[in-house]
Amino acid sequence: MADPIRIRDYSFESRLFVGSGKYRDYDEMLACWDASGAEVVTVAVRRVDLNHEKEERNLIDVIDRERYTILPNTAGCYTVEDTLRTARLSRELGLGDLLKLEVLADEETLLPNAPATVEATRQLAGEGFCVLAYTNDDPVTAKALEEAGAAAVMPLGAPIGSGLGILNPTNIKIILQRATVPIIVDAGVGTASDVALAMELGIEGVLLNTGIAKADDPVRMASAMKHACIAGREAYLAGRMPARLYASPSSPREGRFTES
Amino acid sequence: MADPIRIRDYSFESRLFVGSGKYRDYDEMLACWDASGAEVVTVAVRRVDLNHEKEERNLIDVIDRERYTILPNTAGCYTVEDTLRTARLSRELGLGDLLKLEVLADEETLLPNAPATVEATRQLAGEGFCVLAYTNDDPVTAKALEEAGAAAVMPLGAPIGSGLGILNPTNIKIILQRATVPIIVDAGVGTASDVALAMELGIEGVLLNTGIAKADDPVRMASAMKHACIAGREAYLAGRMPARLYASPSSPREGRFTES
Amino acid sequence: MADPIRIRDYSFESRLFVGSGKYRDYDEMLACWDASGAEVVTVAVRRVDLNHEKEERNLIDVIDRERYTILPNTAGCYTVEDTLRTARLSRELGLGDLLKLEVLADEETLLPNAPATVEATRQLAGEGFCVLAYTNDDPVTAKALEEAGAAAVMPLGAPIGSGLGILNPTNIKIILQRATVPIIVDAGVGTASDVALAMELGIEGVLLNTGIAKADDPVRMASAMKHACIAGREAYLAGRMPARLYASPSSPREGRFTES
Amino acid sequence: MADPIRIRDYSFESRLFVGSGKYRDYDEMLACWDASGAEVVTVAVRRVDLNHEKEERNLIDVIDRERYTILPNTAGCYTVEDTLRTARLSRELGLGDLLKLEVLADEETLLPNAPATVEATRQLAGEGFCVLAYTNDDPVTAKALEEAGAAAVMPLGAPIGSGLGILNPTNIKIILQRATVPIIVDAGVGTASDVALAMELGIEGVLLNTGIAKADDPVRMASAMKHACIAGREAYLAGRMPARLYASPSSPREGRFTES
Amino acid sequence: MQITLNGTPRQVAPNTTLAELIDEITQDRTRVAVERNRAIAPRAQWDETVVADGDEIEVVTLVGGG
Amino acid sequence: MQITLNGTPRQVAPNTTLAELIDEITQDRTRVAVERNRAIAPRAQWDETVVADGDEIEVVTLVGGG
Amino acid sequence: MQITLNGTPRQVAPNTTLAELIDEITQDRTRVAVERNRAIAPRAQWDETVVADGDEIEVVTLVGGG
Amino acid sequence: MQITLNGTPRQVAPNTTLAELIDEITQDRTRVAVERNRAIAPRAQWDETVVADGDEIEVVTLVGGG
Repeated sequence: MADPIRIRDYSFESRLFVGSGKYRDYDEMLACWDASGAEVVTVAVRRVDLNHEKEERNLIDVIDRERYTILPNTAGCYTVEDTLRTARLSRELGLGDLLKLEVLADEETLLPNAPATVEATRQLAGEGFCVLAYTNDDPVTAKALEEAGAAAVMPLGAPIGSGLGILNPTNIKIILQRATVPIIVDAGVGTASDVALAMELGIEGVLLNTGIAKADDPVRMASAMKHACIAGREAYLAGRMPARLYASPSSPREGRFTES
Repeated sequence: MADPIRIRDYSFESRLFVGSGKYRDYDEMLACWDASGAEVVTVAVRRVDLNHEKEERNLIDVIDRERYTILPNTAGCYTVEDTLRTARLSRELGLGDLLKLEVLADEETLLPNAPATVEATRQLAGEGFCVLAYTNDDPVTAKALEEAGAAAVMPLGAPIGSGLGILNPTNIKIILQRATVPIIVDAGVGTASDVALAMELGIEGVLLNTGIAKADDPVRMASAMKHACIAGREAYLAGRMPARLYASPSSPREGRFTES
Repeated sequence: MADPIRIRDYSFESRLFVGSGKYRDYDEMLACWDASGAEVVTVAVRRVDLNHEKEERNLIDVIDRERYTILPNTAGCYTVEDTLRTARLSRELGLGDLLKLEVLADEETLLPNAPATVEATRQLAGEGFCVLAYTNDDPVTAKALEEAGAAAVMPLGAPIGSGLGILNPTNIKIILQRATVPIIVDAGVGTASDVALAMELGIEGVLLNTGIAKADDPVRMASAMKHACIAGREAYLAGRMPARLYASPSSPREGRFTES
Repeated sequence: MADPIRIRDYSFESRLFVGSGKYRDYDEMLACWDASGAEVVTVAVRRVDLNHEKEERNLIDVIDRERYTILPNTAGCYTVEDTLRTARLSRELGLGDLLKLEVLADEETLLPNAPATVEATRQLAGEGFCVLAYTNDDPVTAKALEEAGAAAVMPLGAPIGSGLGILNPTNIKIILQRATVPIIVDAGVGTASDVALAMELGIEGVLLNTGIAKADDPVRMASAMKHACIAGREAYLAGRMPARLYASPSSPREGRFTES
Repeated sequence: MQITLNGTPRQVAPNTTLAELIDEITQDRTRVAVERNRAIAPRAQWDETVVADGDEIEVVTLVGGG
Repeated sequence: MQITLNGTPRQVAPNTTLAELIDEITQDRTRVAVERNRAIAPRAQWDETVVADGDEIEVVTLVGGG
Repeated sequence: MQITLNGTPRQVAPNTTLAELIDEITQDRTRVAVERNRAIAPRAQWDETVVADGDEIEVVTLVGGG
Repeated sequence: MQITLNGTPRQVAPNTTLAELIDEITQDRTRVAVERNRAIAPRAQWDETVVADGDEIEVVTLVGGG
């Protein structure tokens, strides 16, 4: 029952993509990745710290490139130009053509700037990037990103770091009805049932970071997220029973020896 | 990380209990049980069909007793007396002392008759049964069942066969706050996320039948339910991140080389 | 468009019943009653305070009996016997045969004791009371109360004083489908939209106290509740538009002079 | 307790704005307007029908301009240019400077094209229009519209004509926290409780059409909407009681004569 | 002679009627209802009912409630 | 001699034991449990229990249920 | 001479003014607004504006909408 | 000669190459990517690229992010 997620030429067995931020240390991060079953991990691009670089263990050294595909993001970019620069630097780092493109609107909400995201997607897709575009849940924007060349569209479930879950499943459904590229929910997921619910909508995958990293027990939550992702996917594929007001017995009415 | 559910002297690794009703045939049922990871399976007690018994393969012959613990129910009982008779017959069948006790109120809604359930629990607990009492989600009834000697209390998520999920998580929470016996949600679960949500409330297990048997692909849904049960349990144990309106970046603010 | 609620021989234009508890003083209470448009007000029966009675203004003196119909409750009763005694005393006070019957299970949750409520209803209905029975939202209990002689059944929306709204609209719907006496939601209502939602289900009325008395501005909230009750009732009677995923233009497609 | 909604120099007692589309005839429309209490009514601009114009009663003749303020919309526009043309024609019709600006993305979803809406708002605000900008519920777009000169921002509750209510109250809350112009929810409202819920969030008003026009009894629903709008507004101003798991008695614990 | 009035022990003179007892504690008889030894004491019988030693009397009235 | 077996009238020969009756309707005794006149008929007593005229016998087994 | 009026070809006599054209299609000028070649044709200029060959004229009015 | 390195003024000797500059701040060239005056400075050209006065150089690496 192999059921990989495919994005352009990439193919992954696990539909859960996880981040590398907010962990106590690399060991915790690696233990969570292992427990999550993820094959794709997001990273950010930042200035080398001129004061401390030589001492630190670098994230690049920590990641087993045989096991994990790196998905660099453009977190922290608020303009199209900064996003383009960040993307190009990430490619120069030898991380390949995959890109989690995000252009944020402001530091207060960390919500995406949709038109700038469309514009950056158009340019970077043109430069050969495999763009996974983080966006809001507006179906019109999702379609525009697809038309601009996004390899996958990643609407948020809720604001980054909020843990509120999938605030508007209806919008995700509308996006799915019209999509021709994979839809991955990115951001807002707070706990396992959020992942299961999201996957049951029929999306292709879930990307999350804070939900694992800021749980009381991140490793256990990573395992929870892994199972939830599988659960939601399989439930979607299995086709759920119809809901109705009430009621249908699971045990047969025939053969009862009792009177009533 | 062994984390078994314990009910009196019983202990099970899997927190998902599944039924044996509504399947196309025994082969489908067994495949679903296997996929679900369940160790406890519910069965019903009915009159031998005088016309067909000799030909049929009997459910008893089908169940691997080494692998599965049988939990006979009193489905189809609408009075205390019928419930007692059914329970005693199930024990006479050599199925042990475990009992899913249900006293229903009417065939239209299949909702439990709470006071009759309390009375039957009192009597059967007194007769040495290990009573898992199916009931509505009224916290007062749950407490009364516990006081009547129930080994576990099994509030419904929604009416039997409805697939509506957990209609009133608040009541389940109140039940949990006051419970001293395991709380297992029984009935109403329609899809995987329902199981995950239920387990995240902190209940000890989920019992379901229709959600698997009436999915388009029951075996796949059984697997989905298995993963959802693990996911919800682990998320509960892991302790989820706090939710908030917005927003917290997963990537660091420091070290950005971009201007804004 | 007169549309009174009828309970036995009683008939009221307003479907909002309000309480007399938790107000700062009688003046605030009377102002709220006026703003709420209520015609039925609930009161409790308590021991005369031997130390202070002669000084105080008594609630009986405060209520304009021409304007308001008094609905005494049996709040604070935890046994059938205490409930019967309280009911009989309330009748002896000259308050007529109306009774909000409540038998609570415990002081912690203030949830109703359903079987005791049924028993008390049977007895008091037999003594000629017009019993409005406060209960949980279990459809089986609601039916039993009706059969025991209740003139109206009053399921809770949520626990008393919780302000959580209608936790389980599905149960209210099932109750309504089978009811032959008026269904009034009592308890749990926190704000105006809770009342509107409840009334849209098709119930006959709403009884509330804390939602008004503990608002920051009780008089204004009383007015809000009045309008919400009318709104919900009229929306129910009007028959809402069907919901659908999307979308239908309110402006005509024909006659557009623009190009696209 | 006058509490008008103010948009630039306009001020209206009623916070409910209603449409003129989808009615059976003008008489029904006018009866609904009367029942709704609305002071602002939306209209569309369309080509004169060359075949039928002379016979028909024109909408302009039907509207009592003393009573109703006309809010022309740009419904049916899918480009910035068409929107500008429509706006200018509406002003040429002598309808003043008020404008419900909408630039839609496609006929399938009727969802707004957010960047085009911002651009059209900028131009028309510059031409002196008092722009009420219809948009999605993205907080970033709402802020951009405000900065582009919108006099009010009108996020949708759900897609036009869907009747799904307020799909994402969290987004509306974020919009409200940052807004300096009135926020009016436009589109998606299906029944009275939707209006009450929306207003309780703290928005300034609600604009709706289909919810009234396509109810089984539009006039009664118009009345329901009027009351719901008042209810939600007053509940917001009154400040609701805090919600909690359970429970607080409305009747005093003191003075009980009963034993328990 | 001692009775229990509203849960509190109270000394009353012999031959005290319910009516007299009630007048001691409230100025308006219509505001209260009375239970004597867990049975209703009907208003019409207050004048003729003599309180007995050990009686448990409850005198109740209305208060605010929901 | 007539009994009621699983709700249906049935003729049985005099002196028929429960064990004999059960063997008529099932090939594996371990699969069934028996109630005679609303009381459990324990498996160990089937051989010695003679069915009486008018007996109401229920023979039950397991079936699928939830 | 041919123009396009509300998207439909239409023959008009030479020297026809906008005002005359509008009067042909509506009995109340105040009900309509006019666009000529995608620019507003202000009401005050209708009398003096002569329709030219190939003009695209839009005459609009109010209709119900939400 | 002064440049701006990662937003901070820095003195460098004339004729310093990018490769030399990078080696000063990191021990593993493969860990970093470089931008010079807002354009990518390809790794292959570091050895031959001489830093100019006023250059704005960004040297970046990977960090944790979501």
